[in-house]
Amino acid sequence: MNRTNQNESIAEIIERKKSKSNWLGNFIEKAIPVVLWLAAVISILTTVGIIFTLLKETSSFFSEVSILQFITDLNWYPFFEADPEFGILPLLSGTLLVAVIAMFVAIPFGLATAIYLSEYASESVRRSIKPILEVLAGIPTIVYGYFALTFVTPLLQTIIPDLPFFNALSPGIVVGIMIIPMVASLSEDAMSAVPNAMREGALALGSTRLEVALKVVLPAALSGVIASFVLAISRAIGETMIVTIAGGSSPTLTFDPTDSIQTMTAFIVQASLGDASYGSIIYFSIYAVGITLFIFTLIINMIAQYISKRFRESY
Amino acid sequence: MSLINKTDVEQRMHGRQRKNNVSKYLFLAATMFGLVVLAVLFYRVISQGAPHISWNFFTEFASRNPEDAGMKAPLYGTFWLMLITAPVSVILGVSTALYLEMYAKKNRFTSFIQTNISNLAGVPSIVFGLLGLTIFVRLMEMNQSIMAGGLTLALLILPVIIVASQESIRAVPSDVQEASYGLGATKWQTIRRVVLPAAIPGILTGSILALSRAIGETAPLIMIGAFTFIAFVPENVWSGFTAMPIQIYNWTARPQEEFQQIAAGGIIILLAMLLIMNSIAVLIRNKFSKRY
Amino acid sequence: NGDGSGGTPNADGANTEDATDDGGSEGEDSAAGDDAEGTVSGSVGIDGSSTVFPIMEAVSEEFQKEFPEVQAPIGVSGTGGGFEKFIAGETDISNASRPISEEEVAALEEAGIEYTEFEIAYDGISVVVNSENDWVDQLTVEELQSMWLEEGGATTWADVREGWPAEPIQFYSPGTDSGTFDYWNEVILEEQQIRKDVVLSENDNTLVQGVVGNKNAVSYFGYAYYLENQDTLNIVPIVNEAGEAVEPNEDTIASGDYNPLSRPMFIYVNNASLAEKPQVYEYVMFALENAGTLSEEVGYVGSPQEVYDEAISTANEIAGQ
Amino acid sequence: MSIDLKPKTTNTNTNVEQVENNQSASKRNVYEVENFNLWYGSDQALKNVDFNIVENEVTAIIGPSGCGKSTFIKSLNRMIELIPIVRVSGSIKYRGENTLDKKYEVERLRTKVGMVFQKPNPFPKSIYENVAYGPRIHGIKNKKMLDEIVEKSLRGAAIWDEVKDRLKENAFGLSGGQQQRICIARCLAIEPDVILMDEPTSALDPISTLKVEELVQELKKSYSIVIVTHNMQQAARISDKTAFFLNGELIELDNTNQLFSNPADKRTEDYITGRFG
Amino acid sequence: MSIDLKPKTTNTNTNVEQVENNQSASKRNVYEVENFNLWYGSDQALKNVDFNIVENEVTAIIGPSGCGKSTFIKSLNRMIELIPIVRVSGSIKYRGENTLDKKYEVERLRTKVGMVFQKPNPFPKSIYENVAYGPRIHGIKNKKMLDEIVEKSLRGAAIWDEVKDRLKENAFGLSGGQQQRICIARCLAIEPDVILMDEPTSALDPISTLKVEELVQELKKSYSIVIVTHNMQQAARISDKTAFFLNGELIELDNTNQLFSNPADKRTEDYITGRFG
Ligand SMILES: Nc1ncnc2c1ncn2[C@@H]1O[C@H](COP(=O)(O)OP(=O)(O)OP(=O)(O)O)[C@@H](O)[C@H]1O
Ligand SMILES: Nc1ncnc2c1ncn2[C@@H]1O[C@H](COP(=O)(O)OP(=O)(O)OP(=O)(O)O)[C@@H](O)[C@H]1O
Ligand SMILES: [Mg+2]
Ligand SMILES: [Mg+2]
Ligand SMILES: O=P([O-])([O-])[O-]
Repeated sequence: MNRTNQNESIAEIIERKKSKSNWLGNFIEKAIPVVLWLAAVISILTTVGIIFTLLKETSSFFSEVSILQFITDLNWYPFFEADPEFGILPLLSGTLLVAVIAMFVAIPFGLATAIYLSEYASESVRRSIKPILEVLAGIPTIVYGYFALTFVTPLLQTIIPDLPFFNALSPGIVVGIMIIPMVASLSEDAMSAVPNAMREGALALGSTRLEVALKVVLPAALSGVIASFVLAISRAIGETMIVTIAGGSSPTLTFDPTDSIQTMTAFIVQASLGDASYGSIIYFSIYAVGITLFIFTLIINMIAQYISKRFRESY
Repeated sequence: MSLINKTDVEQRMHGRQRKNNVSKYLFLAATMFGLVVLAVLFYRVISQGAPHISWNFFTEFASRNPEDAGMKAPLYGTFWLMLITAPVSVILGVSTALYLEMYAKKNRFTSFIQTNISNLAGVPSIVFGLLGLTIFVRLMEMNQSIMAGGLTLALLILPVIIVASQESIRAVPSDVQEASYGLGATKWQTIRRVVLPAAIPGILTGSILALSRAIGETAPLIMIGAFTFIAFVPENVWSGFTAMPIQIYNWTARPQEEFQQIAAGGIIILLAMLLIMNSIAVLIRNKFSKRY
Repeated sequence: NGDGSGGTPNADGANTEDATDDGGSEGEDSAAGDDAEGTVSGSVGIDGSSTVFPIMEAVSEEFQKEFPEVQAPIGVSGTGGGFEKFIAGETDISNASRPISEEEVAALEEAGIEYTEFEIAYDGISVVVNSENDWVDQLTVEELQSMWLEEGGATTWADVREGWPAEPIQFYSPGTDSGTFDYWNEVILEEQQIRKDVVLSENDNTLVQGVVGNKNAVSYFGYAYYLENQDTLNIVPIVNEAGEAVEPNEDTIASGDYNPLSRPMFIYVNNASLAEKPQVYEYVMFALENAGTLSEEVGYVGSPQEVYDEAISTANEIAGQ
Repeated sequence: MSIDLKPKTTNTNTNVEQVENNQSASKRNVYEVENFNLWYGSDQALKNVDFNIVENEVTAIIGPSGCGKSTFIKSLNRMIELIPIVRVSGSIKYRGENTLDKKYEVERLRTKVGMVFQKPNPFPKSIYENVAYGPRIHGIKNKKMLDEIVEKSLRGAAIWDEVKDRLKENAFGLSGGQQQRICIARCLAIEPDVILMDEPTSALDPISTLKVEELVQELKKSYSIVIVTHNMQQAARISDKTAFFLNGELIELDNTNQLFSNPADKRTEDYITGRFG
Repeated sequence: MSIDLKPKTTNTNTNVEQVENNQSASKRNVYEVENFNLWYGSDQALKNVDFNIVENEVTAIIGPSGCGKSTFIKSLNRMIELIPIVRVSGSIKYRGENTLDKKYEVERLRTKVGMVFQKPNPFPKSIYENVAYGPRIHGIKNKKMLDEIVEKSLRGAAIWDEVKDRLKENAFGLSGGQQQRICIARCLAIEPDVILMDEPTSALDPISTLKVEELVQELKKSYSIVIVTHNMQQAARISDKTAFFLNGELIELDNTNQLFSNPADKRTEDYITGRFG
């Protein structure tokens, strides 16, 4: 049976087609990487845009408030026209307080979940639990905000009767719950990346599963696990709506979890929804706080990357 | 001479096994904690909001009368936002991932881009809100349009999509790529016909999860000043908009108790959309996970 | 245009249902009048105060029933944020829960934007305590100052007035940048430092819950929030300039008897828009005609009818009608 | 269709020179490798390799793990370029042209020189699409022609009968041995001149191995074949020539019988008698 | 410390029965496998295996890829349980007790029966911690005793001299052959009775292979050893008994010399003469 009318071999057809369509093919081969490169550059432009945005208005802020006051003043009272005070420390302490409380929830529960999923659970259990936990991470934060305010706070008040209605504890716990999946799934990834050969080596020496998990797998995955903690902290610091809704808005320099606090993010929302007139110092302070938040999370992300880079080289 | 006392070892065996069993249940309990919270949260929202969900709730605009208030404008708004956010973020994200995984040489510039992307992934969403406000709303004079909101959200989830796409591109075994090169395929042919088809389930899963996050984002939209009351549906991408989280946030601040319940109704719809998107992602993942 | 259809002054408007009915009929009236002028289309840019928002939402909702071709979305950027956009020329109408500030006036001048201020309603800032609190019968401005100021000295009820229990007071206040706080800051605190142990919240509902949950709590917020929660809160009469203890209600707020805590709310309208854009003109007219009833529907108090009448003629003047 | 394997394969290569060669007694070289060196970064993996590959023969490459077998065979179709740190010197001439030349288009080379890998690596597509892949990327769109090519290639790879009823199924559902033959079919579909095979049977069970070995014997009628193997018996069974590599050097290249029965080099002897490796 | 290898190893097992056995001419069985069957899901991987393993001997297991060697050796310490779909029947008696019994504690079994894997799998810890791991989990905390155990085990694995100056370094920094001996030392540290080795040299270079082979010869004085290997020469060189598996069946188990020189079964002969595999 004849292939085509011409008595041409496939190799010849290919040869013919190649020489014909070459210039277009060559052009595509050359153009594609350039186009893709441009897309990659967008991500850099985004960062440039953020820095530009923040710096532009922040400079106006610091022309009126000294940097020294900004970082040393113990009070944050931007709204008192008579005598405003712009000390970032209370907002920082509020932010850190929430983040620390969140980590006290997220680390134990997240890590235990990771260990359970990677070392004990069967494949099918793991496959069904992970997506459910993902839902937990994907719930809009505004929903969590009201959950904190209308469920967790009253619940806490039955345990701690003196607990004020607005406090750092409740949003801290809820932020913690929100980032459990992040800790769990990143730690689980790091632990699953530990080669099975190591588990087998330990089991063959008569170890129990617990010993394998705690003495072999966890140490081997440690940097990945720690990186997940650090990333989770960064997420907790940047969380906005939960603390805006349930944290109160009193910027106080405190480390008492039952105090009402204000975080950097909550201030930004408050001030931008509020009364500040354009060009006023409060308006500029939004950006000063924004850049502080940005630098803060940037440093933390860098730390996380440094840790997980070291981790990648270890096997 | 034996250095190990065998009877000691035997005796300890039981203690070790017991510890193992107890811990197993502790770990399980910790895992269940997250699920229980999820259940409580759903129960509360549903019991409060379900009675308010009716057909009108989807077809009416917001109103000062709780009985008449509906989600039409925010539903349309969210839909239109995704119309911008999804293609922009996915196209940019996949392109960037392809560049980094398939073309970029291992040099300073590449690792700079990579570091930059990881950092962007950690930037708080509210800072993206400030970016959107300054660049899109003001500088580019897009006002509070769907375009401005959609682009802001697109940049917000871009790093997540890039990372997810990179991972699934990396997961395409290099031996099938080699097979393609071995047949004389060019790089782009290999990418288009072998790498992308194999990576698409992973890319889709990551993108859907990222988009479901974008749907629930409140802070950046508050920052760019999305409308709170709107009684028309958008005509094009330059129209003003409101979105579901904004509407919910607004309702909860009302003095009337009924609005709190309507807000819960809105939350149910938001959660339902989220669950649907997550299930689609899971389905895709499960369907394609056994490929290699 | 439309003058005659203005509702009667709501001196007897304690019943909100009546007000709703009035609003409805008014809407129909004005619709008839407008149809004569032909259809209006386009959009009206409105942004600003969250306090004023509910009134304007109601206005827009009703307005769009009459003018389906006009789009009148409302943004909530806060009074200051709203002015920012107003100054940039992005909006036609700016909602404000306080009078415009000097800086904002200067900026508008610089931008060459002429504007007009219209008062559209009143709010009575209500001071409330827990329903189990049976000792507070009334408070004077001085007593409020002693309670709320950092320098005021009172931390227990006994410090405020002898004979009251020596229990520490729990303070809840709207966020420091809300219009409500701003007003409180002006008339009670007189711009001095508020107590540092107050709990602040952006969301007035959460303040309500705070007071409901604490026997020694005190707070203040918009009248609407009190109205919605009358059953669970005790209102505190405030001694006014004339020396009488007055409770906030529609009458006392509108008549000005409830002072100094009743405050006006405004819309600022771009004159050029008013003159050149028919949809803005119609909107403003509609707002001024209906603000009285609609604001009461959403829990505020309408201004006296003379104020609206005067505003309408001012607007007509600017629009050249 | 009723084409059987034999008449086809003899017709496969219509290149005039090949047909000539098939008939002529003294065969031509397809590859001439001269003084070829290759470095991974600073580690030299191939040293001064001189290697001729003769048309329509099976050339086996043996040697202990890490001696450079894979490196060498991948140099022949420049797949080695995919590793960025690789540097080369010397020349590898294919049909007289130096493939290491900058101007030599690598896609052209690889269209002529097919490759089969150690682990079967079908694309995650249907069997049909796997085989049609090569013709498609080279611009053949005609459905009927593709059908024909697919059938012919699958027959050529001795797997047509096993898969003809399920061409639309995913190739991943096949056994390892079948997958490997699909990979061979995929390679035949663009009618290459040379086929390179890097341990094509090492991941296969004995029966599949046998099938692939038989196939190689069949294919050599129409193609020149280079095959890397760990298994000396296999080399002895199927090849015409055998090359022995050690530490990146080509120690010996000779007729297979000669090399196994009477190795010229002591190290070759040590290796084939199992003294190391 | 100045303990040298010889006097140590002879003393290692103080179990009375073992000492007896070392002296007695007829050695005892450590393992008695009877009628053992194993399925992966519905695929039977081992069929009716009867297999005795004798004390202080090296038993080699050979057979083509996929014949069930790894499956069998992993059944001996129940590592096979880690694969959830596995089902078994029959009995595997270790020192007289049926290890397949529900009540038999798997940790106890594995403490007695050490295992060395195909790919060296040290923990990502220091050399010292690798070896001390086993004693530690079994409750030995005394630093001095641990030091002693580590030294003794490293000496036992013939790697003490190479690593004694860098015990604190990460075991990943060692070469493959050294890593494998670290894994053997790790296994010796809990003083097992039997050592199972699954192709312990297949990932190693020839010189490391030689070292490990020598070590096996040395170890058999104190331990019973079962070793899976692909390499028939290796089986011939180091084992006392050899077993040949094919398709999940134990075809032949005999003295190594006997099996290689005069196999009882035709299939064994075919395999060892390289006719397949
Ligand atoms: N990508 C690489 N980067 C650096 N060195 C490499 C790389 N690939 C191979 N090598 C080194 O080059 C040498 C030759 O490797 P090659 O893979 O060619 O050996 P081989 O003979 O194919 O071995 P095997 O039989 O195990 O496949 C080895 O020493 C190896 O370590
Ligand atoms: N986890 C598993 N699930 C299903 N089947 C398996 C699994 N592991 C092995 N098998 C099957 O069991 C049979 C025996 O495998 P095993 O690994 O024991 O062979 P082997 O003799 O060790 O081979 P090799 O020499 O390649 O290591 C094979 O057919 C294999 O496909
Ligand atoms: Mg190789
Ligand atoms: Mg095996
Ligand atoms: O939104 P405000 O009324 O508080 O400015």
